[in-house]
Amino acid sequence: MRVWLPPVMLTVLLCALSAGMPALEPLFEWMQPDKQNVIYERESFLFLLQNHLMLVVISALVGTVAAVAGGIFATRPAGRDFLPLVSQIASIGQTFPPVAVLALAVPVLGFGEAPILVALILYGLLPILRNTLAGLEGVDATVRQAALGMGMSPFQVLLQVELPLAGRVILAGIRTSVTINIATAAIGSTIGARTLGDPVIAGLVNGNTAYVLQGAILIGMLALTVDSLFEAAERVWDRRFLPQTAG
Amino acid sequence: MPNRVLPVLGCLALALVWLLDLGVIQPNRIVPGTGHGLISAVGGPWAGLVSLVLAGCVLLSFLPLRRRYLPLLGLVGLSLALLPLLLEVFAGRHLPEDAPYARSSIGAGFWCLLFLLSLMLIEILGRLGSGRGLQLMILAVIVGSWLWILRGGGLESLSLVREFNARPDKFEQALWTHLALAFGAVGISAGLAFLLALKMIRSVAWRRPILGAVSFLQTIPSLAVFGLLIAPLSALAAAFPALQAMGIRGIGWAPALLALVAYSLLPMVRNTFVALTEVPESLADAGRGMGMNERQLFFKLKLPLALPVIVEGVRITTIQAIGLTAVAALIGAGGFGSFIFQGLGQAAMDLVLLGALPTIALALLADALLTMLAASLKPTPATA
Amino acid sequence: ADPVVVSSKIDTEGSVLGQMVLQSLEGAGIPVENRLQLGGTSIVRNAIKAGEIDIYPEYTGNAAFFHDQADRDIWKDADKAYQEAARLDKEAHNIVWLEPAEANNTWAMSVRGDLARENNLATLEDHANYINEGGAFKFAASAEFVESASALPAFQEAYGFKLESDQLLILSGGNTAATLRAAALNNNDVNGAMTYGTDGGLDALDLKVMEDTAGVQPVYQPAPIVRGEVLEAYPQIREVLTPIFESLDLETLQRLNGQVAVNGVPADTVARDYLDSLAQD
Amino acid sequence: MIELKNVTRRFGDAVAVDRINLTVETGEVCVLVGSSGCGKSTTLRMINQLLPHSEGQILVDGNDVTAMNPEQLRLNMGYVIQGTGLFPHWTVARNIAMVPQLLKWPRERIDERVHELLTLLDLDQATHANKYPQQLSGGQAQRVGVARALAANPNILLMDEPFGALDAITRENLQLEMLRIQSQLRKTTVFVTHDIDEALRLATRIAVMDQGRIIQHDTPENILRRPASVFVENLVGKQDRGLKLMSLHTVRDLMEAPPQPREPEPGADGLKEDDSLRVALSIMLWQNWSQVPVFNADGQETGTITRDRIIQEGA
Amino acid sequence: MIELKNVTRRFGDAVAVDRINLTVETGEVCVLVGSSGCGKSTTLRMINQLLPHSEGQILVDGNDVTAMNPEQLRLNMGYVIQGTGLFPHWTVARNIAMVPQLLKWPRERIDERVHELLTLLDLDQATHANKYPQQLSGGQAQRVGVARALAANPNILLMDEPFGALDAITRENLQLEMLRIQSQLRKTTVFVTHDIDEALRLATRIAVMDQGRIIQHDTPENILRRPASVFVENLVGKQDRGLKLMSLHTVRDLMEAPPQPREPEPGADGLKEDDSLRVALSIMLWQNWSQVPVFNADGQETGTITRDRIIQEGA
Ligand SMILES: Nc1ncnc2c1ncn2[C@@H]1O[C@H](COP(=O)(O)OP(=O)(O)OP(=O)(O)O)[C@@H](O)[C@H]1O
Ligand SMILES: Nc1ncnc2c1ncn2[C@@H]1O[C@H](COP(=O)(O)OP(=O)(O)OP(=O)(O)O)[C@@H](O)[C@H]1O
Ligand SMILES: [Mg+2]
Ligand SMILES: [Mg+2]
Repeated sequence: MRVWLPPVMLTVLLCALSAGMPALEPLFEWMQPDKQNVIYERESFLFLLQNHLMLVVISALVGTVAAVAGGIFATRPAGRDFLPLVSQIASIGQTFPPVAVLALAVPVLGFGEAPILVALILYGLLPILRNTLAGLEGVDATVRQAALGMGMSPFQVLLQVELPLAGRVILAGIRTSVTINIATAAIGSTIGARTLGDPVIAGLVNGNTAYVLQGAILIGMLALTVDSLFEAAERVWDRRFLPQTAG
Repeated sequence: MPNRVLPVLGCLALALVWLLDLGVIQPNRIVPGTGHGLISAVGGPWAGLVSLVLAGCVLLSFLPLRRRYLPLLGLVGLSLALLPLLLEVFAGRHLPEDAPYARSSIGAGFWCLLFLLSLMLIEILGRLGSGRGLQLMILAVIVGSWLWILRGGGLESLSLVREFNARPDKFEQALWTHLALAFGAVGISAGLAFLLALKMIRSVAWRRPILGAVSFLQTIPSLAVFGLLIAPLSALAAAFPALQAMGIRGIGWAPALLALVAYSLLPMVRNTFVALTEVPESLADAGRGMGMNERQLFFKLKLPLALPVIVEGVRITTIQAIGLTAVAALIGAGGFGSFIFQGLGQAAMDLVLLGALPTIALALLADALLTMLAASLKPTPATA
Repeated sequence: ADPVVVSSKIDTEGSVLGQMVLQSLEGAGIPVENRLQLGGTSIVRNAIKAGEIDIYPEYTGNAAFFHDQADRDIWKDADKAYQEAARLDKEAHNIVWLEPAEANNTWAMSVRGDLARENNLATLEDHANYINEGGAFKFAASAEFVESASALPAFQEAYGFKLESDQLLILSGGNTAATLRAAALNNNDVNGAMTYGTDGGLDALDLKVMEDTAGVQPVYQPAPIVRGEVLEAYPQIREVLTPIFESLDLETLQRLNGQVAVNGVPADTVARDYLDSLAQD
Repeated sequence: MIELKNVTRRFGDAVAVDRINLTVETGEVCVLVGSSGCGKSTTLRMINQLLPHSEGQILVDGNDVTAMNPEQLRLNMGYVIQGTGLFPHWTVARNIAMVPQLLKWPRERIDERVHELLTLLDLDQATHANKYPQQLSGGQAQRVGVARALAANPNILLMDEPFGALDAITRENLQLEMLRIQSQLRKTTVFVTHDIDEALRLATRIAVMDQGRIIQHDTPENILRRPASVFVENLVGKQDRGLKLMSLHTVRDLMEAPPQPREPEPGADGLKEDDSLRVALSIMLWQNWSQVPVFNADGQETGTITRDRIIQEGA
Repeated sequence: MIELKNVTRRFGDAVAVDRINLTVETGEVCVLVGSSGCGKSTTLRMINQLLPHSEGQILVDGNDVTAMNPEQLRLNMGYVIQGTGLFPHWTVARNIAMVPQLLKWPRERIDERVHELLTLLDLDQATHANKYPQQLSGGQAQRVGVARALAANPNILLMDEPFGALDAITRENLQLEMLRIQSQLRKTTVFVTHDIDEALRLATRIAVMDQGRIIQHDTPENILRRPASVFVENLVGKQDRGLKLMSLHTVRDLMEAPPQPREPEPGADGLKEDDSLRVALSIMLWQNWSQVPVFNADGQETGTITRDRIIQEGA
């Protein structure tokens, strides 16, 4: 499977870098000769990476389930009334800056991992919701009518026709959401979550550029890895469901 | 057909406003305060009025009346406009006279009320099919009324107002810094993106590299970009004192601006490129066939048709830049983000709000204005 | 002549002391430029070395790190520390240390009042025992405190305890107001907080400072430091600031800081009121 | 048999279908024609209850449709939707197999049936079965749509402008195919079109609709000869009626047949029994023939036809 | 006059137009027909140099087009592009005024001209001038496209399937309009279509193309009567040729006229002089008339026509 090659290679690189960062000590010492500590040691990078990733994955999972459920509800006859409002919320909500959302979570939820998780879920839900609506609304009405007309039950239509056809758009929404959340989670270390943002913030506070670099490089790598993963997933999806564009 | 959304929202608001604390009285800035529910906060008559208004909304929207949305608009709009009065009443009733540092702050109940009323307003405006003009007008009325109530001084004790009053000049400075950074970045990247898009249109070979590069930039989280820029920029400033004299160094506005520009490129380039290339070739052919030269074709046909999509790119970029500028405070660039991070550092939540709320307001305003601009630039009226 | 660029660190005390410097110089007819609350220690330090700012309040104990001499015991004696700091900076960067205040704003570890009373905690030794016996403890601190060799690591070494990473709530960039509050509110089960000696919120929030019986901490006396050239250009700076810093003792600083951090009075008001009260005496 | 009794359908205040009565006998092809927006699709969609009707009664084989489980009802009716409505994420074979799969036919039976249908509709199994709808030409997609509707052998077919978007030649081929299939299988069919020639060609009876009502329901010949109103007259094309009538009949109807078919002289020109009278006339005018031999499908001469007879009796 | 001499156009290795020779006389309507992709549009677009030709020579009124400034060349040629190509961000009036504006006509003259064209093409100034293209029906948009091409009074018109996407009725109306305009203005016209009936109706001469070559270039009658190859024969519709030929001539051509027109009896049925023979035959078949009076546009009876004569001599 050639499509999976880049994400696998990036993942290996990312893990190697997180585990082997201390080996690069001479490099950072050369950069930053006046500091005693040039390798961030409060937490292992692997732990930070794992924690960061966990925040993003959990928020993406919960967000996806909630957003897709909400999108499905708003496009069923029973929820139609809510459709304009839901789609308005989805688009207005996205104009809220992520930092502001994070900051607003603190007064309500306090410091640490729990509030950031809630903020990430709520904020990450919006792009998925928006794309779910767009995807489901975008399913050709004649196709839906045809499915009903052939004798499919509404549930079968949803499962076998609408979701597969909207899936590509929903996937793109999840990708956007995860990209935003990786960035937001990094900022989350200012409110007490332990993420790859920690070395960056610590470095900024202490004027230690080496820390900043270590954090920044790993965050960047993580983002690229996850993005390439989605890239591959989208390719596979295309090949599965949209053969004419792939070929 | 009765509307089902408004009753749901109304009932929810009614329940939450009774269940949650409307306001909190704090003895000082950082000690947690005591919360007050609706009745305790504003007293029986006001509590009754609030409940009555909400119940009225529910009832009105339940009725299968034809023209129910206009009165509903009035009711909800007015409630929103006068909402701060509740806080004023609350502060008047509960603020101890002898404690000069005691302050009132906004409780979850009030936020919920504000949020749900706004949702109701959005729903009503949607059902009315109102234009952007009316929406902006209503927004202006509501905000105007809030400012007017704030001016009155009854809300002096509100924690948010206290924080503002402690640093009005800083606030103004943060506003200008924020605007300068965000709009500076948008301006620069707009110019740059236009050139890149033209390059992509001229030469097919450049398309993939340029698009690849700008989407790569967009993928890297902001904090990482800010961090990664510190080292090279410091080195640059150290090597060239002239740059340092201009204020360019590892932290401050220079890396912030650079990162913001890098981030803004993707939406700008993509939209400009797509807009200019999606002008149908048949139209260009028609123009050519009538005797237009390439210059006329670009300025009379392609640009006008592409403009709304380009402005849409500017809108996305602006909103994004406003948000990222807040992050840039971490590397000392200033702006509203500095209040957010100071507030987080000092555990002064209302200072956080003082940074977060204007950032949101700026983003919403930019969104509204640019959406309107894009709509007004639409070369043709919405199909009748 | 060029105005004197007055700066300070970003924290609460920085804002108060900085405002005092600014306002008193202004009152003495010296042209000033306001660059207060520029950033953390490293930022203001680099700025004054680069000549971007001219004067700001610094702590004597920090000189140990500026000159990479943290291992010496000299920093634990107030007078010697001040002399040594002044000498080193004068030689290395032509930066002059003016008269320090009689207050030690050293890093300290505090615990919730109820915890201290229940377990009879008064000193860091008691505290270390409590932790080593497996007592429930979670400590809120800034990244700088956890990171800096002279802070938490020094305490841990001297008193023989170790805080695991899940016993720490690290508020990157947070200052003591945040840690105090976290402990006071028992947020995330936090019951201990990094504090400063001069913190204003200790009383209001019922927190108890654990006494540093082993004298682990260097002395941190705040003093305005100023670039030599600027002091030559405006020699009156020394006369203006000396009486003010001499008048500041621990209680006064705690009170003033408390005004800002706890009561939310703007720092410039606090500084002005204090300067006015000095003038009346 | 499908019966609509006093059926009305409203959208809000607008009446899309207005108290119509329509009976489609078993095995009959009923074609609905009328100007755009007159309620043809609405009528069709009420029969399989994709739209519930507001008033009246709809009976399918004597049973009220509202009393039936809608999925069951629809599984027994083939439905060809306007613009094909194939599922873009399924192959041709899977699209055709859809209803049998819903009915849980065994795997082999489905495969067999798909193969059968592909052959019937002249789509090559090897080349087309695993294609996706976007990879088909318009005419192929239409045929797959028809195949899908036929798959589970429903007794009733509902076809909504099934050949609407096609060019004239493909359209004609599909019409011929449809006539052929109908002559073999005799499904009860309701067929919507806006093309009068198509209606004339395929219908057992035509129902002309206008503004939600049925203006006339009669055989093609009667619709042409005795239009119930000026509207019907204009709809079927007043000026061209003469030639249109001619296309309803074939040469076979007017030729004079000898008792015995005989072998033709080699190389002799002539007409086919199945040619419409219109084609016959055109060719005879062109060649300036006044009388020609007629051949059957096997190439035997089965009679002769004269121009005069066509002109006298054709229309 | 337009002359193409041995003109070839290649796209990469593919030859789209292959050494064609074509002369379009001044005032003549030359219709290009042929199957899709045979090079019709390419030929048209080489004449106004939207595509440069690879070989050969193209002369317009005796001048080689490659020697002319392409903008100047195009300003003197009206061009109706396939699918109208109206500028969506300009009003109807501004679209029509486009070429005059490029030519820097004075304001009033442009306004006057737009008004004139709107009237000519039967578009109401008040209701349509300030609409945007999306607010027009297909037929109206097509007419605006034609108006735009006519605006600066070019001597030459290039029309690429100008009525391509229209329904039969609108199409017929536009064809009639085009014939009317042509009879007044006599532009040298090159017209592309894939509709043979349209070609037969409008052309002075038809050029039949296949695979980049011109197979036959002749009058409609000759194309029908003496097709140069089997391809042409099939293209024009072999079976229906008889009736098609009839539509080339009018009743006027075959009627027997008395020396003097006379007032008809009140309420008498009959045909019009301008009716095509095909329509005449259809009506006579329908009514079973063998002879009818013929009226002119003023309603006077100008002659009679017999069915036999149509049948004998019509095709
Ligand atoms: N879902 C709907 N909501 C409101 N009005 C509708 C709806 N569906 C159809 N109509 C209206 O009902 C009328 C009949 O529509 P219908 O689709 O049956 O027309 P039709 O005869 O099939 O036309 P066409 O030939 O254009 O397909 C039209 O006026 C149409 O606007
Ligand atoms: N820009 C181009 N690049 C490559 N090949 C082209 C190009 N334009 C046209 N062709 C090819 O040239 C041939 C003639 O095209 P042209 O557009 O002239 O056909 P046409 O006769 O107008 O067909 P239609 O009736 O479908 O419009 C076709 O095979 C087409 O694929
Ligand atoms: Mg229809
Ligand atoms: Mg063409």
